Amino acid sequence: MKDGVISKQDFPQFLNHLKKNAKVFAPVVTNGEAGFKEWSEEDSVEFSYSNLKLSPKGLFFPQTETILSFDAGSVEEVPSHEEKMVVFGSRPCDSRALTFLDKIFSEENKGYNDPYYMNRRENAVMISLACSDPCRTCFCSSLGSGPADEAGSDIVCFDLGDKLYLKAVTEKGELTIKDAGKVLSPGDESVRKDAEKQTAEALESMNNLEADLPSVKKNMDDSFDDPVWDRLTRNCIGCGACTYLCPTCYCFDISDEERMYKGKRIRTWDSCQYASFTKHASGHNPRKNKKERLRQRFMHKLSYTVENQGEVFCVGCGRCITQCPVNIDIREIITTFAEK
Amino acid sequence: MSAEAKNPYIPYPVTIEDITIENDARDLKTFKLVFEKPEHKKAFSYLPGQFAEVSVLGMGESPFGIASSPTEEDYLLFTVKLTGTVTQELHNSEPGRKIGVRGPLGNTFPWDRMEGKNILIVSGGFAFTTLRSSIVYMLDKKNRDRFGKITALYGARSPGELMYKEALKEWQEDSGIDLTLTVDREPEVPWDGKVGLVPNVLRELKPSADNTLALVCGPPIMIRFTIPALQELGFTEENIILSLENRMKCGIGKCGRCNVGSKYVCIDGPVFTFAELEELPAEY
Amino acid sequence: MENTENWEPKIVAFLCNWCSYAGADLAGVSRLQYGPNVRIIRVPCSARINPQFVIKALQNGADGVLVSGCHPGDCHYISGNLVARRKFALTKKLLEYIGIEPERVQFSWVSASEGGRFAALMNRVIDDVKRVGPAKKLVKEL
Amino acid sequence: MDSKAVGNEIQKIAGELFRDDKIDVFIGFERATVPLKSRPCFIGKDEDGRIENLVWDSFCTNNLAAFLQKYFENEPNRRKKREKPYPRIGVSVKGCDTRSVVALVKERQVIRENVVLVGIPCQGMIDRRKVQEKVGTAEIVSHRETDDGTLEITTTDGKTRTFKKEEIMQSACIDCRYPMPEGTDFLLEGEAKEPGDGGYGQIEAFEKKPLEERWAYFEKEMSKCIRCNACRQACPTCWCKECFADHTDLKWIGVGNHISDAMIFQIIRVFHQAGRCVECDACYNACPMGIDLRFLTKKIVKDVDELFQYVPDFDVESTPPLATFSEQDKDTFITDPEKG
Repeated sequence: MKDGVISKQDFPQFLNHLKKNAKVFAPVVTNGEAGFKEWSEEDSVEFSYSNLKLSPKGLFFPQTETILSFDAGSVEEVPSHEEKMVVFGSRPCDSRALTFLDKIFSEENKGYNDPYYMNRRENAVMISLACSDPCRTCFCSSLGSGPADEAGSDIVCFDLGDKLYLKAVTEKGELTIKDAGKVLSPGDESVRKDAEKQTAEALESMNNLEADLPSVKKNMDDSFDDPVWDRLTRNCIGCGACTYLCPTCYCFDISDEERMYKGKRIRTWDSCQYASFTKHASGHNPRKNKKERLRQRFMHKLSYTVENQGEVFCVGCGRCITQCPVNIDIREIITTFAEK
Repeated sequence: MSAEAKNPYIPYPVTIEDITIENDARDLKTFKLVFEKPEHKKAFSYLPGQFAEVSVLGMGESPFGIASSPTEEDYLLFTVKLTGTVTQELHNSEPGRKIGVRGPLGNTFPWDRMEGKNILIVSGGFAFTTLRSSIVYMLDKKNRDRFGKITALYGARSPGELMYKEALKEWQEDSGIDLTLTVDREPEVPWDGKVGLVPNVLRELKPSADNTLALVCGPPIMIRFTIPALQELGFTEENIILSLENRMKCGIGKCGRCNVGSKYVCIDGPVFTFAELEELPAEY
Repeated sequence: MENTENWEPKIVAFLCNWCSYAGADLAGVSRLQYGPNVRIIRVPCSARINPQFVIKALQNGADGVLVSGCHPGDCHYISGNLVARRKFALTKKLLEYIGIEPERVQFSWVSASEGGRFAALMNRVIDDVKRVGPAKKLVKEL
Repeated sequence: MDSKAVGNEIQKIAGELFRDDKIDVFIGFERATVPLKSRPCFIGKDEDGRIENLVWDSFCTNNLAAFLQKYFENEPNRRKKREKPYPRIGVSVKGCDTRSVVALVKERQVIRENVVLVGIPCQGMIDRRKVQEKVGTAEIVSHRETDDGTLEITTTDGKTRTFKKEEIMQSACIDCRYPMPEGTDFLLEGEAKEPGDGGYGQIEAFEKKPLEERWAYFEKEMSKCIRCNACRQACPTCWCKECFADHTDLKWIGVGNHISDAMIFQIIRVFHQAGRCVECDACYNACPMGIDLRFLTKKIVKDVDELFQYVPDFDVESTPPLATFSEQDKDTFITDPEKG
């Protein structure tokens, strides 16, 4: 079974079914804000968001996680994360972002496998919720993606008003739909058409940056010392909001927390926007000013990762645009270098 | 160890067997570490130029160039300058303390390219660590024939600041290497080495660039003035080999902070040719 | 550890070198009784106390924190404790405002000759903290 | 003067300042790329073409004083280390920005002679979050302000709605006691909004709540924190060269998002604002997670006023409250074992 349909009313049955074998995460409103939360029957799944404030990145790469613990000099490894997990309601852009993180954390990145992230990924099923109503700050379609992009998803779900259409896009997704055969009715031509139509309309409504990404990269590489960077970075206040909200930012710190010889080594999100990120113990700092740090952020996404991972590390979710306290807009950065 | 992939974040347990104070200022100490388990010792197979994360539980990890040579099979050496919390804790340690080592990490000096070549080593201050490793490695009986003439110039502020004093003495008597020592100013103690800054002494020594690779490690200011001197002597950009340092955490190309342009010092480096560095922004 | 009969609070006391620490010393020399729950940290002057010290102590699991210096007017450094008093007043109010029990963080003045006052103060603080139970807020379990 | 006229006036003054060689850079506001926002705008000496970007409207919320301090690096201790003279900066300021500049001047973080303050009688700024709350989940795509004090917004569904400015004004502005800048080098004509009463009634009401309820609220708010430091970076008077949270040699707090670390960071940050905070809500506006930081900053301002009769106003001469003391300061909070 490659696809299935379920009414919104019966949808909790589907989640309940999934819950038998896995932890189910879905967007739920807590404290007035929708965000991923472990779903239980009392929770009603939120469908009315365009983009969640925080992407599901943190489910695989938590902001703080223990990588080992120690007691009086002896090290104990953290048991590997083998728990099954289903994530429902990730936007396609956020799911696609995970495929980028995979390239960083998997063995294909110079032979080092990051067991914490990779184990969680391998044990998870991603059910993305295709976008019917993209935001004005969304620009996934300018980055070779779109409102129902399948990258990173196992199943893509379409919200068709009173019902949901689930379409498997990987073997894992197929198995999941097959396994839930009892609560799903099979998809038919009409829902498939509706889903296609919805996606086409959503795509139509999006603004396109019309930027040729390879030339953006080239122009950026050629303009490393260009004074344009002074102009583009002047109003940055140097917070890390953009990096922490970004679904593709993955930089981290490792530090020890200890009390009386007992403690743990933790990995935490870190931001290239902080001076301490690159400051040597000697006090020397290769990226001393915000200009260099912001340039690093954009060049990392639009040039370095293209070279190293073959991808522009931006999925066009627009979070950094809407949440930046001074409206530094990555779209402007892209178009600036597209035109150069 | 199991057959499955190793968790690259878990350090190997090691014991500090010996601690040597290297300089008069007493802020440089060399730690001799031995693995607790033979399989870890075996797994830790390295070549000069590489580094490792030295881990002090509760304080954290710091990357240091490996100062021992693979030919010194029973132990690892790290020379540590007192600067931050981890190094403070190490300096306060006594032999017998158990710590951790994660590695080996990074690339090596270009040993394939160095085969059959003359080798010039230029170093200043406490950046001499991986070059000590290289010299010991090349002078080993098994390896000496693989290289041509080996010339080394090593400088420090004063005689008391030169590291590895025992080894220096041995090398001065070794016909396999031509070692010159220099100090910045005329010292108050008896001194039969040179007096002068490394780049100046280098110009005076005029080592031949013919069929020669230059390995250069030192403080940024020394590097800045040594490179023109080498170029005057005829060394090409490809034949000048440098080792970079940047702030690191993971050491395995994931945490994202040690990059210089698109290159990560921990994975693509720390060893780069000057030609490679010329292509990169100066973010180091 | 729950609030059982056996539970004894951990109190961190920051005492200025010239008055309160000497007062504690006198209490000891005079064999005045006060609870064994106190870990004393000697500081040169109460003005050395950064509110961060107090909060850090709470994070690390102290059930109560006492800060004590010379009486106003008696500071060894003339006005250190007067500058400190402003910081303390704000700290006290802010911590109480966010919901930290006022019993947990206390400030006092004890002179070098007041051994009795020091012992009484300690017993008072220990009793206060015992009443509110083990600290949970701001505590970071490792 | 309507906002367009204010904008023109700012452009005129900035132009003249450049022409007369009085300044090297001007900091004002320009249109942002998203609705309900204007963003800080920097104009350098050779960028006179960009002067016409300068605007004034009800979205100029950032406190521009936050950008000044970094121009005066090495002040006051290592002034001689500088090779070139400090730049001269023109900046458009509201009441709150002006008071922050005064606080910075007092602490020798800004050299008053090097800044040209263009004061603007403040009519109060609009809180985009209040607007969004009224609109619900629909995305706002554009806004238009009229001179009679209404805001018209259009949402994705094509509907337009209008609001009276009073309904959607920032709480900081409603409460503001100092909307009219004083001591500025230029002061634009026009009326400022009626001064507010400070809004400390809210704080008094909170103080009266039961202890556990206060803690629960603090805990709920801080649980949202992602440690992005936007609050600190947006604040004009968070000027420490190295924040206590960034110390590595003496680790005050952990770097992760453990709630205890987030709480302590915020307590200390707010404490450091004693005598400095002008209640501009820059921190609250910058927070991507929408944490109510107002209830903390207003508390510290209220306590400083009550205990030490100090308000960070326009007076450059008064001594900051924690840099001084009075023998009359109250001892009421002191534990006296001899009393009950």
